[in-house]
Amino acid sequence: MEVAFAALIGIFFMVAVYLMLSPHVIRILMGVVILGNAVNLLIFSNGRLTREVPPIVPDALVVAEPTIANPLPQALVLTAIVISFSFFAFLLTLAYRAYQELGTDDTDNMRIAEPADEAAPPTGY
Amino acid sequence: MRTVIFRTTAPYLTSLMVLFSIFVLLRGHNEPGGGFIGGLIAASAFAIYGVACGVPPVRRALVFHPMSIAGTGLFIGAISGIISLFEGVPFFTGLWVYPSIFGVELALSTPLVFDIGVYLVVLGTIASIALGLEEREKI
Amino acid sequence: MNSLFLINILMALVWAAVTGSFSLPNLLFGFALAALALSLIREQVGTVGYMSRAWRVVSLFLLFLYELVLSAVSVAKLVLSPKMAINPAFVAYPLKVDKDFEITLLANLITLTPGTLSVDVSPDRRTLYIHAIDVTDEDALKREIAEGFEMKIMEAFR
Amino acid sequence: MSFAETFMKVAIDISLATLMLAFLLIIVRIVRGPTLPDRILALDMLVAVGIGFIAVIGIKTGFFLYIDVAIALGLIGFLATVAFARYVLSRGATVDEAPDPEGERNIIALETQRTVEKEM
Amino acid sequence: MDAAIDGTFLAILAPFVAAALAPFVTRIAGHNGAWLLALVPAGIFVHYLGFLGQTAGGAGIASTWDWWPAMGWPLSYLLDGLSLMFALLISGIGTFIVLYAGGYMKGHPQIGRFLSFIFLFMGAMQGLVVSDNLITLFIFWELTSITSFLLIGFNHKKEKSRRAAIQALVVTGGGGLSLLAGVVMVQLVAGTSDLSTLLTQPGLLQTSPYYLPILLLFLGGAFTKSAQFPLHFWLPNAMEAPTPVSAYLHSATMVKAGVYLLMRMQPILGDTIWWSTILPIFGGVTLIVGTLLAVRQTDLKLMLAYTTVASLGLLVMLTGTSNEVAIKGAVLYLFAHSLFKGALFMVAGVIDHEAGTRDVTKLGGLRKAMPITFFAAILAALSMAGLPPFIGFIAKEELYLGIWGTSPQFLALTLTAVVGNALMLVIGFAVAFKPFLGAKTETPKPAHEGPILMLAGPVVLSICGLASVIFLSWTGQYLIGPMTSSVAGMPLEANLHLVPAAIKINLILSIITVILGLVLFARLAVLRGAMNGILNAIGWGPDRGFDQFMSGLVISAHKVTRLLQPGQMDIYMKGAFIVTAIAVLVPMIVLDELPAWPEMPQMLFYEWGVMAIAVIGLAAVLAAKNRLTAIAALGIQGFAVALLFMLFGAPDLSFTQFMVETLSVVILALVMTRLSLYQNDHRSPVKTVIDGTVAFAVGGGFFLLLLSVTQQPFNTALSDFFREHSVAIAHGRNIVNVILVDFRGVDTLGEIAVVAVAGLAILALVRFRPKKKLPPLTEADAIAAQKKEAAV
Amino acid sequence: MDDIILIVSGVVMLVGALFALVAAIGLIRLPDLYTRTHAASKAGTLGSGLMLLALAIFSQELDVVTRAIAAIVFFLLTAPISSHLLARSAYIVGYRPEPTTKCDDMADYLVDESKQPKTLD
Amino acid sequence: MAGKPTTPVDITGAMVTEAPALADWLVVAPVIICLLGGAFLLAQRKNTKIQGWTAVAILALLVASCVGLFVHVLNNGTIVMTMGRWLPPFGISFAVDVLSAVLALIGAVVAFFCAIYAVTDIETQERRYGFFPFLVLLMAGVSGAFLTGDIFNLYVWFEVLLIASFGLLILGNDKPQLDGAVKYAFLNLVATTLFLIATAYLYGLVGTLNMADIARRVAVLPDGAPINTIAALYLLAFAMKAAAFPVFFWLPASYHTPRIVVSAVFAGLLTKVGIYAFLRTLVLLMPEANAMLSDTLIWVAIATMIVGVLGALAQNDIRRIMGYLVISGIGAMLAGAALSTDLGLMGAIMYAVHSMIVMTALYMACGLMIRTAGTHDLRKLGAIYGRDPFLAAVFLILAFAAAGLPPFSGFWPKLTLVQASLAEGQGWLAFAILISGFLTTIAVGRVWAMSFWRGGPLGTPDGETVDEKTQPMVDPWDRRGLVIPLVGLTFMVIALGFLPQPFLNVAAGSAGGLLYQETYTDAVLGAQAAPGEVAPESAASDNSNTEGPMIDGTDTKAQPSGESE
Ligand code: NA
Ligand code: NA
Repeated sequence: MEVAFAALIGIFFMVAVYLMLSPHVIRILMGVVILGNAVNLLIFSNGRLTREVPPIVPDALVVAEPTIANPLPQALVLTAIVISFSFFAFLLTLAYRAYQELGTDDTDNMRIAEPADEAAPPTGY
Repeated sequence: MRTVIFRTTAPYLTSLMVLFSIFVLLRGHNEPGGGFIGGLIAASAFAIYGVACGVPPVRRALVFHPMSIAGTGLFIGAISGIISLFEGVPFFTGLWVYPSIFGVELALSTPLVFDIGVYLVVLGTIASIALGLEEREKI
Repeated sequence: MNSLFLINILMALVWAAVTGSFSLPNLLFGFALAALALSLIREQVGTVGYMSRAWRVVSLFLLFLYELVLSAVSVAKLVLSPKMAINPAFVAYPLKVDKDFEITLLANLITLTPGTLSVDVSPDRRTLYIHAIDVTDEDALKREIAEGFEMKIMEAFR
Repeated sequence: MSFAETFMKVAIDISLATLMLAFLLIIVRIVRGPTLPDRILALDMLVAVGIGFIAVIGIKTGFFLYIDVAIALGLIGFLATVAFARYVLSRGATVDEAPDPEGERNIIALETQRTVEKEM
Repeated sequence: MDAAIDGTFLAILAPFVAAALAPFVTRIAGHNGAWLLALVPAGIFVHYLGFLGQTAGGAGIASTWDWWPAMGWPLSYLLDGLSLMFALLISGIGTFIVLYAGGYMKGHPQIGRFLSFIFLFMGAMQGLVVSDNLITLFIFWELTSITSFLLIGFNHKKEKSRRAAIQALVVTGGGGLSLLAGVVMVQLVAGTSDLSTLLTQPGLLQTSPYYLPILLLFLGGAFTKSAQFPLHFWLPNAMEAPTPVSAYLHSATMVKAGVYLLMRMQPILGDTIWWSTILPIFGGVTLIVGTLLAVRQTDLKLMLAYTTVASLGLLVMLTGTSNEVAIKGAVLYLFAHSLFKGALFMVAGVIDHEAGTRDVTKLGGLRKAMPITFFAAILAALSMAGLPPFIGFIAKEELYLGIWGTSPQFLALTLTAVVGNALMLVIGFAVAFKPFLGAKTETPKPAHEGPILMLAGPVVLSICGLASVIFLSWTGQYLIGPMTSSVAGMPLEANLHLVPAAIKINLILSIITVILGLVLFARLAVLRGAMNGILNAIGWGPDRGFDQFMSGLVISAHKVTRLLQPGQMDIYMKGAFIVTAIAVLVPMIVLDELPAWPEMPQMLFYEWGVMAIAVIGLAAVLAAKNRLTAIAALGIQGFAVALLFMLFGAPDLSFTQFMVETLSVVILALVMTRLSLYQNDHRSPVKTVIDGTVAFAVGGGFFLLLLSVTQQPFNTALSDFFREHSVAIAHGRNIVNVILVDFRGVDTLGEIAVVAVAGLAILALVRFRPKKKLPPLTEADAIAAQKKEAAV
Repeated sequence: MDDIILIVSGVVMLVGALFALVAAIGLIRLPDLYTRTHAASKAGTLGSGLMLLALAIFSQELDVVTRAIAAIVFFLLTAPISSHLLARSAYIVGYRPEPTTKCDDMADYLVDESKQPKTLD
Repeated sequence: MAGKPTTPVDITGAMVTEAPALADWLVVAPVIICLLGGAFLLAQRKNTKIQGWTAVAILALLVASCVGLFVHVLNNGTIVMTMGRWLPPFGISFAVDVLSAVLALIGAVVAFFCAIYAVTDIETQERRYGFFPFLVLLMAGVSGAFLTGDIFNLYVWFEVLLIASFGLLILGNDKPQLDGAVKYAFLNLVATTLFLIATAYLYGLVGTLNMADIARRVAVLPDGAPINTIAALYLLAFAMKAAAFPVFFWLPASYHTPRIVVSAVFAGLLTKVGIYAFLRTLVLLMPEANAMLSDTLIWVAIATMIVGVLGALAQNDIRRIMGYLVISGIGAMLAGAALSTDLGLMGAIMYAVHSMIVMTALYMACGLMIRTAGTHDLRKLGAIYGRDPFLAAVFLILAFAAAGLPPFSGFWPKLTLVQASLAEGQGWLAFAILISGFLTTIAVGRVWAMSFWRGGPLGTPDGETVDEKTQPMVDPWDRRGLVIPLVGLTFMVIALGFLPQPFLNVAAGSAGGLLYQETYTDAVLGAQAAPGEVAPESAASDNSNTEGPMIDGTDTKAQPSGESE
């Protein structure tokens, strides 16, 4: 199963990176979302995969069967999901505000902080 | 979006969702759920309320500014970890008490308090974002 | 206030159902939570006085379900028929009911009944705009609604 | 294995296959559009079928806790559709969809947008 | 070595204390505060005088003061003939410089700051010469560069001053770094950086395989500081500084730090083929170039400055011979030079101060107006010219003796020395006689004698040049002899005689020098014209090269920076991901960490189906013709991921993923309401291929790495622990939630902090109103506003 | 008894899945947004509702049943609202139905809309 | 909800049974103080009047707790507290050695002075939209990152400080800010995501997240386990966080855009956390992989130093000059880290401490310069020497310190790094360190000469100064509020220059802590072997590693986790 997941994750990363290489902020943001999913799947797979059995201890037991899915990566992914969601929300708002203020969503045209025609500093003393 | 149909239904949907969110929060320790998902559901509830009835009713419903709710949640979350200081155990040690109310034993614990903090943070933050974006639009 | 209390109790029951425990403490807790949840939306529910006849809601709901099944089956027939001959139309239905709640209910019922879909209510609340998927006689449709759901709603809530 | 159990197993597999097919068709609609509301409708459908899928998996595995996921999905799906509808309203039918030849015929004058803006 | 504080440490600290006090003293006492402040260097001078007896035998006194045990860097000093001579020069000349500065800067609003800098320098220079530890020496070395920077740029509103200051800082600072590397290498090779220890191990460094780099690094420091050709140019430019600075730093003391360093290292680095080749060549060339360039000048200070360059060249040349007699000559010359050059600079300053110009062509006949100055000038010039009975003469005698016949190239060295000294005579006479003799010329200011503060220095120093000859045996025994011993690294005596016992080659060379000098002096105008012609023909010099270096540095830095930081984010992203691909693929391939060929996965049909949905979603995102399609497609892949989580036993994840993914898509769409965007992701075919390749490499790398990792055995200790204790101790059946709120609750605590902060940041983004940019409020605005108010 | 439960829930599940498929087919085959909405809101809702019901029956656990019912109720409440909101928005901003649709009654819908005073809150 | 347990449970196999000493709470105190304080400020967001001084008070408390922690660590060696009482490696351990303690302390001090500066510099609207909560929560992230002993928890703290930095960066919503923020945010997101990816793989390989446990398990990995690849990923992630060549883009793109005090905070803290994480992860946890990568890293360090300072020479905006100087300094730290010898690590750590202080102070000084001259453009600056000689002196000290000139704080790390590189025969590295110092001298000397000495904007005739009346007024009270923190930091710069011995000793202790892995692992996990693995060779020789470059009192005792004195 890990192989299939690895391939799927590879595709996720590929698409994410390709989108993030776009100069358009909205595409980059989509890349960020996919990147987040890729990473979540990556963490999940690194804890090794188990089919179907959730890491919840049944009422009858005190110690869960060893067949349960590995709970730790799930907790890590949960944390990561929440964090990446917060970041996504921020980035999206940032892109929106940048678009409003700078009049573009094309990062190639965002040249206020680093102007394209910046002169060399004075060479005198 | 404030059609008669939606406006009439939305408050009930909202309160049902808030109820469900608290349910998800409280039993997260034993079944899927917890503070984060609960908070998200609650925030979604208020988002629906806001879309249907406008922002001001949501603000009035929440009483406090959503970011203050989030701040309080964070405060509660951190406090739940420090309680263990007074028990002489390390930070964030889960402490449980079982008070009996009306003859029924309740399990109260610092993890639960912490999860409530998580709930409030998520609720406050998402609500703040949604309301902020919503209000911005009108300006 | 009366109706709110009822709703509150209803919601406490829902809570008990959802949590799967009808013990007294859980009911009380559910009641408290429902009160809290209701207090959040106090502005909107303050004016609603129709929920006092809660049981009618349940009976209407059953009707609702029944119509839904019929409706789904008719959609299925339509979609699976090879030719799929349809005559869609927008219909402006003049409303007799004028209370928000009644309008809402009617609109939702219409959506879930065969072939019709509520699109909007005019801002003066006198017209319900309906999309019908296969209509040959608009007046017949209007009559059907007027004598069917609308009548039943008026019976139930007046 | 009793007949009922065998029946259940087969029913589950058929259901899953049916749902997969449904997913596929819905995705086709999402991708093809042609209009934004069509896509939104299809996403709404995707959620609905997803709820069914979760229920079937719940039956297959015997883990009924998945029903909570289904409920949450229902809630959030509703929110999504509401939000998208709102988006459609505030955004209007823009040239965004022009590249889809099929969509063009559905796009009429943009004057209506003014109406929309007033309503917002 | 003892560890207690003694008087020398107080002497080292004293100038720094004086630096702190100087502004207060001058605020109270004005320029006459210099009298009080001069007591500090005078006291230091007296303190060092007391050591003369102890070092006379060639002995060195070393001491360490751990002034704040376990906190401060311990101070240690080494007093021997060499350091003592320098310490005496620094404090002695320093005394008169302080007085002189008091007169020179009279009425200047920043006289206190000026004196403060002078004292800072004095402290640094003194510390440099008495330091026993090479690192301490280096610290003081750099401190002299810094104070020199401040002093040269003292007239900071002039661009020339600023340029000269930066130039000095760049050249000497750069040399300092070379020295630092040298010091560290010595430390590594010898295991110590204490001179007192190093000096007991002669031969250790010379035989080390690292000798040549060490030597070159030390020379880098010494040659820049002591202005050896072709790095000499900063020194004449430093004449932009007020004259007390020129007299003190740039003739008598700081520029000799390089010579000091060479002399100090002579026993441990000297007497090798490299040493005695490089030093004489650089020194000799510097001597000739310096004097020739001096001839060209008409500015008194510049003339002196170039001869200083020349003299430093001479000293380096002599030190490079590693020959005791030549070293003795060098020591004598160093001593003499400090006296006469200090005096002459001060004379030049007095003339400038009182007559308003330093241009030698505009000066003449001042002897009546400034008799005392004239007297001091003559004494100093005669010493400089190497005429008896001045110390300059003695020095010249010794150095000719030292050069002649002591090395294979002695003829070249001798010729160099003779020509150089002759030209030095020319300049000395030009400075000392031209302004005073002849007809009185009109000067910008009506010239009169300078104040006593300014005259004390030149008079005393020039008289010293004579007195040291009068007490020649004392001079030899207590000053020259010990210092020569230190430099040569062996006990030597200096028997000096004014009247040579026999007519030797050196006397003949001296006579030739004087005659040649006098001839050239008579032809000075011609000589000057010729030099001007030659230099104009060359057109380029290291000084202009410095400007080219600086502007070239800035311009090329600008170009490099523009190349590496082009301002476009897609390039930054591409860079980041290319490096990512390299970071994953290269080690995996090079270090053989690739996975084994995997087995075919065993998956159920609907699992494949859900994966296929994910892939279709991704493909749809990429293929989307417009962004709305892309966003909808984004929903598909998120949905599929949530289903995958569900299928593989992660209901909580599935739960959260559904909610978060839906919310993401919703917010994305909502925010897009406000953006009317272009639709297509246009990339040129080339860019598509490049981006695609990068994306493929990154994705492929992560795929391979995941395979490789999952093919390794897995440690389940943590998961087993959670499984076992979740219910029993943590009272929770949902192990994931127990991990989140208990086992790893701190993660979640941080996570909610992230959520809350993100919320606030978004609020700030949405709500914060950018200020209208107002021009800053100025005093003029305020006055205007006040007037307005008054009018109302 | 268990067998009956199994068969009943299996059948309900199958029917639900088929309704979901029908809805999806409708989504593909029907000509415009408004007609597709019919398919989604009716067959789709019923389909997922039935599958949840199947789960409820299959589980035989009270809390699962009550939750399943709660979920079904919620879907039934929300499905008409979402289709109403979507269809309304689409119509208002100008997504027109397929050409054969009769729109006579809608002639003054939008005009009315703009003339009406706001009736919000 | 699970009911009350009916039978008592034996917790000895799962939990620490001894109570932690009260002093051990200092390990988490910095994080708790910042989180509680940040939460309070967040809840009181609109009460803008109290925000400033409350934040100062919170950060003063933070400084106090960090001082306490530092002293505690110096006296008692590595201090460990595992959260939730769980036995390490199962809970999240905070493990504080000298390195962590000293960086946390300096970070706290820097933030404290920045808060004082901000009280004057930050206006009401910025306060309302969360400057002080951002700052305090940033410190929660920074402190957490320095103190935690768990790799995933480190990631979480990284994110905390990153999101807080986003908040600080955009506060103001000016055009350049938003432009800079877009680049900063996306590129930093990539960096932290790489960190998370590397951590995911590492977890997949060793199955644990506790750093000490990781160290033990990495040491016994079978051949073919892709640890070097993972190390390379970590290297890249931290190089990006630290703004090393060739992935420093985000820093020059953004550091000049926010409020100056924000730049000051960033310059002091952000990149250094990257360096710290690099040291902690690569040097301590995977020394062998680090050795494999060291040749690459040396060239990265050289390029970073040189490119950084060239960038500084190429700018007109003094804030951007400072940004590039930060990068150049990162190169120096990487140089030490690449060598990974006693001396090299000492140099890197000292440089980090020095750079935290001096770069923050330089940005503060730039803020004052901008207020005084009304511009940040090198072509328009001038004549500040006459108007504010004190500022001139302070700036010069800081500038020379940044260039590594004695007798200021920058000299000792530079000396140590030169010693370290020459001792390893890395002549080119030493050369690059010295050249970058040389070029830095030129860069800062030019800035000083032009902004302070020159009589006015470029082209002002010799001897003239601009009319002071046309220059902006700096309110004397404002100036006081801004100068006090600046002086505080400058005093530290001078003190570290003159009193290097403790500086050297602490750096030696920190370096020793990184080089002697067992000291750390034993302190966290106790001296027993990693579960299921062979016993580490040094299990018996807990106290034997004092021959390292450690100062008195820092040789750590093998300390079973959570055990009190
Ligand atoms: Na993520
Ligand atoms: Na969480």
